[in-house]
Amino acid sequence: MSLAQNRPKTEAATAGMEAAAQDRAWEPLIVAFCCNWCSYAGGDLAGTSRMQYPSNIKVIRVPCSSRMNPLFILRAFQRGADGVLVAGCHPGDCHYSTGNYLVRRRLSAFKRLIEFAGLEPERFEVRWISSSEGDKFSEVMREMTAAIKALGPNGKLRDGRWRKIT
Amino acid sequence: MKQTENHSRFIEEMKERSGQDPACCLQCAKCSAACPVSAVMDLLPHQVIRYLQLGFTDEACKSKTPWVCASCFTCAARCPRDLDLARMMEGIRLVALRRREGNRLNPGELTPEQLKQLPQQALVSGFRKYTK
Amino acid sequence: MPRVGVFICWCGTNIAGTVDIETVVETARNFPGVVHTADYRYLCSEIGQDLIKEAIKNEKLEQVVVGTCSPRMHESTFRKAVAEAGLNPFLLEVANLREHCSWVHQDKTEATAKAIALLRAAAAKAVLNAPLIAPRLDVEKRALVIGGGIAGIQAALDIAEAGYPVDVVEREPSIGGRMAQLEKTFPTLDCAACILTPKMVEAAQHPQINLLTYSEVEEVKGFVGQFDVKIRQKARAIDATKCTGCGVCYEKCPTKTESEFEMGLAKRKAIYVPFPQAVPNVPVIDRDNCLYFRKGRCRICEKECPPQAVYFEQQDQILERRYGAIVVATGFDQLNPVEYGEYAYGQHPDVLTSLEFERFFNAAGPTGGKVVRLSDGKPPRNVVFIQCVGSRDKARGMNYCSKICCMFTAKQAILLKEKVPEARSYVFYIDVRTAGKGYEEFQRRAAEQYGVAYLRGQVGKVFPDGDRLTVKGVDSLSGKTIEIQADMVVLAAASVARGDAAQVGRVIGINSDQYHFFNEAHPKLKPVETHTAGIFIAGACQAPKDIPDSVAQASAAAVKAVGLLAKEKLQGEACTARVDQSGCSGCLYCEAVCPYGAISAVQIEEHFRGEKLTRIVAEVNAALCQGCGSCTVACRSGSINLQGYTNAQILAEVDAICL
Amino acid sequence: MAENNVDYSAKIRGVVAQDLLSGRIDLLLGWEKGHYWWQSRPLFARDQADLERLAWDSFCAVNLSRYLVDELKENKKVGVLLKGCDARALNRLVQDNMVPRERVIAYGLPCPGMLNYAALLEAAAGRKPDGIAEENGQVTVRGGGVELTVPRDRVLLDKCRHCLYPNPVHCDQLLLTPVGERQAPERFSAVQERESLSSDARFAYWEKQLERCLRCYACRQACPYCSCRECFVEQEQPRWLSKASQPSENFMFHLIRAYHGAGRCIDCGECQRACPVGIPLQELNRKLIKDINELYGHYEAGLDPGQEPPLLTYRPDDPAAFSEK
Amino acid sequence: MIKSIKKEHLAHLWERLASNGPLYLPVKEGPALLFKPWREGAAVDLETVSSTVSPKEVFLPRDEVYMQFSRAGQKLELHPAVQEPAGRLIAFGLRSCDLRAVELLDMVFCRKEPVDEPYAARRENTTLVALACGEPDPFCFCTAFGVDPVNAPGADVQAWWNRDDLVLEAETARGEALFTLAGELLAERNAVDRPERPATTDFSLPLEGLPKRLKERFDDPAWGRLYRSCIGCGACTYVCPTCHCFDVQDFGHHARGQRFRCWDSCMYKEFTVMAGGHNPRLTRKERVRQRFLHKLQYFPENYGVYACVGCGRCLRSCPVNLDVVQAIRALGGETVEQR
Repeated sequence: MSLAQNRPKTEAATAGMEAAAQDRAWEPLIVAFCCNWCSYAGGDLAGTSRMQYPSNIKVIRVPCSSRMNPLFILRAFQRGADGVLVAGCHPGDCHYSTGNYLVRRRLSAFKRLIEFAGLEPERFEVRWISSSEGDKFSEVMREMTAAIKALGPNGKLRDGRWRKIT
Repeated sequence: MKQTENHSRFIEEMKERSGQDPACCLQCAKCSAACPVSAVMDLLPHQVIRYLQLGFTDEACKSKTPWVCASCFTCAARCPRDLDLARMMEGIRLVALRRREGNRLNPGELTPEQLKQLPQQALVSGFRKYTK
Repeated sequence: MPRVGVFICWCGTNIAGTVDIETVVETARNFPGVVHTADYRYLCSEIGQDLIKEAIKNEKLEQVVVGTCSPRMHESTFRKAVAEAGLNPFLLEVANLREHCSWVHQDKTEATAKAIALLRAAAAKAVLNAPLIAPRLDVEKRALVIGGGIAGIQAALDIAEAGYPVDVVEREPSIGGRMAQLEKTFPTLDCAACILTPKMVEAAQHPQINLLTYSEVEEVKGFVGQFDVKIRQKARAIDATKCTGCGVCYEKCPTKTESEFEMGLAKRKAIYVPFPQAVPNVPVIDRDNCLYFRKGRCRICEKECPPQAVYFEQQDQILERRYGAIVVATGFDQLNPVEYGEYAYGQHPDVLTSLEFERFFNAAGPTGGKVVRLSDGKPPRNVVFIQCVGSRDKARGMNYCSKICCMFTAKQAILLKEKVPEARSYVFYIDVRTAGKGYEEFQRRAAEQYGVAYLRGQVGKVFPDGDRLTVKGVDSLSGKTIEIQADMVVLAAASVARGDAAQVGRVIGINSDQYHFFNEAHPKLKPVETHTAGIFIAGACQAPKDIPDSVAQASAAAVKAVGLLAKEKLQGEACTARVDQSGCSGCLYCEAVCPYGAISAVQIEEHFRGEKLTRIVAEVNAALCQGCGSCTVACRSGSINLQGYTNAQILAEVDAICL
Repeated sequence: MAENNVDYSAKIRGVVAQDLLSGRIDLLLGWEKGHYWWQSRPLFARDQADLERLAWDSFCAVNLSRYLVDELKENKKVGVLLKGCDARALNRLVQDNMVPRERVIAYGLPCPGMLNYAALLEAAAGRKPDGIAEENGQVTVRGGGVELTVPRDRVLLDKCRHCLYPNPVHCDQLLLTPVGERQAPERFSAVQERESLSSDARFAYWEKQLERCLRCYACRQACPYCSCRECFVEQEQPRWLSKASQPSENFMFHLIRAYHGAGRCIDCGECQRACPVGIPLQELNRKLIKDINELYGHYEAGLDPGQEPPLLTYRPDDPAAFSEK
Repeated sequence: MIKSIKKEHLAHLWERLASNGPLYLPVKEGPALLFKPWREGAAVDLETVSSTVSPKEVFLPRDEVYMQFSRAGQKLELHPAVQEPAGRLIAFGLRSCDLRAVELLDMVFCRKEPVDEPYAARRENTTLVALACGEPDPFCFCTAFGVDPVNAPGADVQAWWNRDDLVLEAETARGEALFTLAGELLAERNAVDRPERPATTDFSLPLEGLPKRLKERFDDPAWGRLYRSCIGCGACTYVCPTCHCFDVQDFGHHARGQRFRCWDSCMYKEFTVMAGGHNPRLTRKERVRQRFLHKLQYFPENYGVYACVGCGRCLRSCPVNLDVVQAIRALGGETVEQR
């Protein structure tokens, strides 16, 4: 919370803070986009191996990390996500052979851009998680949740109207 | 031969000082095969490591080997597991020195003749090697 | 709003144990479009599926959402069920309530809340689902085997026997590979040639098998069922149709050079066949050494050749062919231990690698089958074998065990005893690994009956000592340092991937591990498949292997290939990209990022102020598209979209999750 | 510009007149004066009389190459006057298949940088300037009977301050003599300044800037890389964002607009010049140029149409802006 | 009633006036001058003649919500929008041209049925303070449209500068209410002559009989020349004080959302796209013509007055210097310009 207080009192930012204020036990919302072949499967493995991780993370399945349009990421932040994760196969292992190589360039550029716009680096992450890395999957989920909890709720890039209608 | 109760603390400390983990050793003994001073050792280098693996730290320290090791790094160069035995021996020495009071070498013990004959460097490295 | 049905699976207690099914169902009832909800103990069961089918009919459902285990588990099951009820199979969405929820969370309220969110997202996506039809693709009924070693030969024979034509591409002038270099094979000690040669001949004569020796694969395009491959057939400078294999040419050839087959221990001619039993038995002119090619004079072979088969002007041929399946069996190399200075390899003629040593036993080998020291031609008395030269060598980034060394060393020690009864063998080892039928017995025989001395320890240094070699080692068990006066030292150098494996992998389109051995699709369940559908791997190109394993894997790969070729049609990808030409500005960035060349430019006509204008737009070949969606991001105007994962659908999921 | 009393407009007119009248081109895209001496507007010249109005001076900021997209629908062959940035803009459009290069005759005009009226007003210190004269790098502002001389750099348009390529590339014909290479300007200074701020400070800064965005899309319409037939902004299915003037929607628009220029933006600054409320849009574009150059090797969009844009290609050993562990 | 206040005391006045409801006045934001609710530290600028964007957004916000909707199962429910009650507004420092523009907007939104409720409400609650112009901007040509730069009919308060004094004259009850609110901050003052009427740029526009001529020239090829330089942005329409087109869109998702209206521009090709994709105004030519004809022909035909007030904002803001003056000159004269 303390972090949230230091934030500029913008309409959007305060929206996030109020939301937090109203609900003492604020829990971050993290949207994770996982490629079907590696990371989503890694998530399945984490499941079959019963590796516990916070329920803050909700996964959306995409065929390949190269399907990740930066617009999806901004949309998530607009709609109140406190963090966004994109996960794909390790470079070289892409099911579509080159997808994640392109992603590395696309999302590196984009990550720096939204950080330039004022978003904290921790709020948008990209990770390579293979289908055999159930442990890494759950570890990343834990790390990210912890990092975002430390940051507090996100108001930046957030659409003030969303809370009003939901 | 039995494990000394604080052997694990000894090994942890040694690992910290040398940055080497005995557990990585395959006991292929290539170090011993390559060691130029193995002849004057009571334990071969790989045996010292073996003792550490088993937690027999007293034996490892009592052994002459860590003290006669010339730190020539042949073992390190040969080791297929990328372990630096010379450092490990250094680690053992350091820990050992800090454990039992008193140095293994103090200036008083040296005769004037020795002091004359021995080159400065030898003295310096000697003290570095055998004293706290 | 389409009519949506939501079905929740308890999965026994797997889901129901941590997720409050009742609450989930209650909430789902109010999702937009939902007209029917149900839950069942095991939705994937016969009864569970009927539950869905009935509802589709009775409630006139247009979209189905199931909250079950991972879609990677049962999506296809439920798609089938939905299809049987008369709906398009792609009007189904799966919410992963087990692997991604109930199994990874304990708190019931949290898990229930998340389950609802995931289900809401699935429902939001579902209402935007559109019926999709997967294209049906042709299968070219021909297989390509890359590599003509024992694995390649076996795979080719099995595929051919199943009735499909096979092309075998071998880089060397003859098939046979590593096995052809071996004298005997463990643990039976039967002669390698005796069991390999018949297979080579069989392959050569098989009506369904077409050997492309002295050839290399240059390009692989296309996809499963339709790989378009470019093969370079290097010019032998011999007209194979005329050549009778009489061998006059290489008898007469004046130029000698080192024989690759003999590991450089013997000479061959500039025009040569690698070894007597070569298949095909057609010589090759090695242009780097042939006088004519180097200096423009000589042509003796041409003059001497009875059938006039020598043909200097012959050029490389590029063969372009389509294949339904590919088996990769490119084999392995033995590490060159020259960087291990302590073993004096390359510094002393009597320090050899095991593959070199193997040739000493061969009657046609450099020494005519006699085991003698290269230095003085005398038979050795003491021979020291050193194991794990390069293998298990973390320091040099080679962490793996080469698997076959323990066995071939035992074999060579035995053979040595048979050839030179007075000879004594010492084996320095770290561990002796002899897992395999009859292997342990074989190794023990070497130690017990043939008196091979096994010393658990490594060699620190080998140095010349007069006309012998002093081997300074250790027996770690006795804790004694040991010095042996050896006449020969044999290094069990590690088995490594071919030097150009990574590059070859790139050409073929399969990836490899950190040691450049090709990766299997799954270490346990897909040992011969690769991540690229329709490409299979066999033999030592996947990892060090002995002959039985290579042959077994080859047959396995062959069966996979045959199974594929036997298909009438292949089911293509249904979730493919599609272009909205009205929005497409024809920048073709999508084409640039498509890994499958599935996107191309087409010219369309449109009317502007009564005039006909033509412009370029992108077009997707649904048969080629594999549905990665990379193009949809390269397209700034969103004019190219991925069916089944449309922009609208993913946004709907995001919104739903953020509610 | 009438520097050293040479009438360059006449010179240019002379050259292009031949092509236009000989029918080599059906249309010439140039500039003519607007209501005031500090205004220029595009000229669409079809005959000699039109050409008479052609005027090349220090206010020809408008990038003409974008007009090619539409004009080539109605004309077989079009001639166009191009400054350094405009020439790279043409390459951009050619690379994106928006303009068939073979139907364009590009006349290059080495450009000393265009002037900014607002800056001139300041230079005139309160008086209304009624004209300027230029001589070797100096601008003399006449106003209210007084004359004030300032260095040219001080009164340049923002977009011209950091121009790296004042001389047009890949032109069919270079009119006038090339201007001297300008010493490497620190075009990323503003970006670096921003980078040095805290996340919150940066966000506050951009929120303040983007708050006044009217969503008039002048930036987009003026931009040579915004060449889409249909912009994501207006798409109905899906609705990426609405016209609502909400802070988050403005962020969405400007971040994505900039991102769509990643590896494509030629840094001509037309977006910023066109913006009626003066949002520093070039900062966003330059941030991307800077990062992509740092991460994936130097690339200057529009210089060489043959070169693959950095986001359409990759190297297996590329670095990443996120942890790859 | 006439009062005045010293320039240096204005800050106090702003604070006072902003105490019971938003006080809109021209504030410097970067290089732009915008009408914004006054906030502590706002850079108020009463010198610059015309704001970058017109003050129309005081009454016609860039977006406002109409209603909300929600969906459960197959049924859709509509709810009235939660409207924040339109409190008292003060719009301070509008120029005569802006005032004329407000009058034009009134004609459209609330002078005749159907009345636009949200607009009418804001208008009803707003006190308008007009500020006489001193030195006009080179772009100003309001006089051409009969606007008096120093006298703004329809204002509740007319203000003008008298050296360092800002003089205010209440014209209406609302105006006097404002004086009461300002209280002691405003000093009593005897009548002071209004300032001289400055001469704005005279583009000598042929406004006499213009609508009729334009009507005849709807298909004149001159349009085909005029539009070409337009790049199709909406800058002119958004800075314009009389442009008032809006679009109706939805925000939210399929389960819940709101319907709102927001500024739109006839310069956008999407403006007239119909379901099914047909677009009656196919190219920029039709759109440019529409905009100018709306101001110079259709509006006069419907309301008997030009929908251009000569504020010059489009002259300033158009990235390619295409503006209404150019249009009038090209097509409005006795004869059509041949170039």
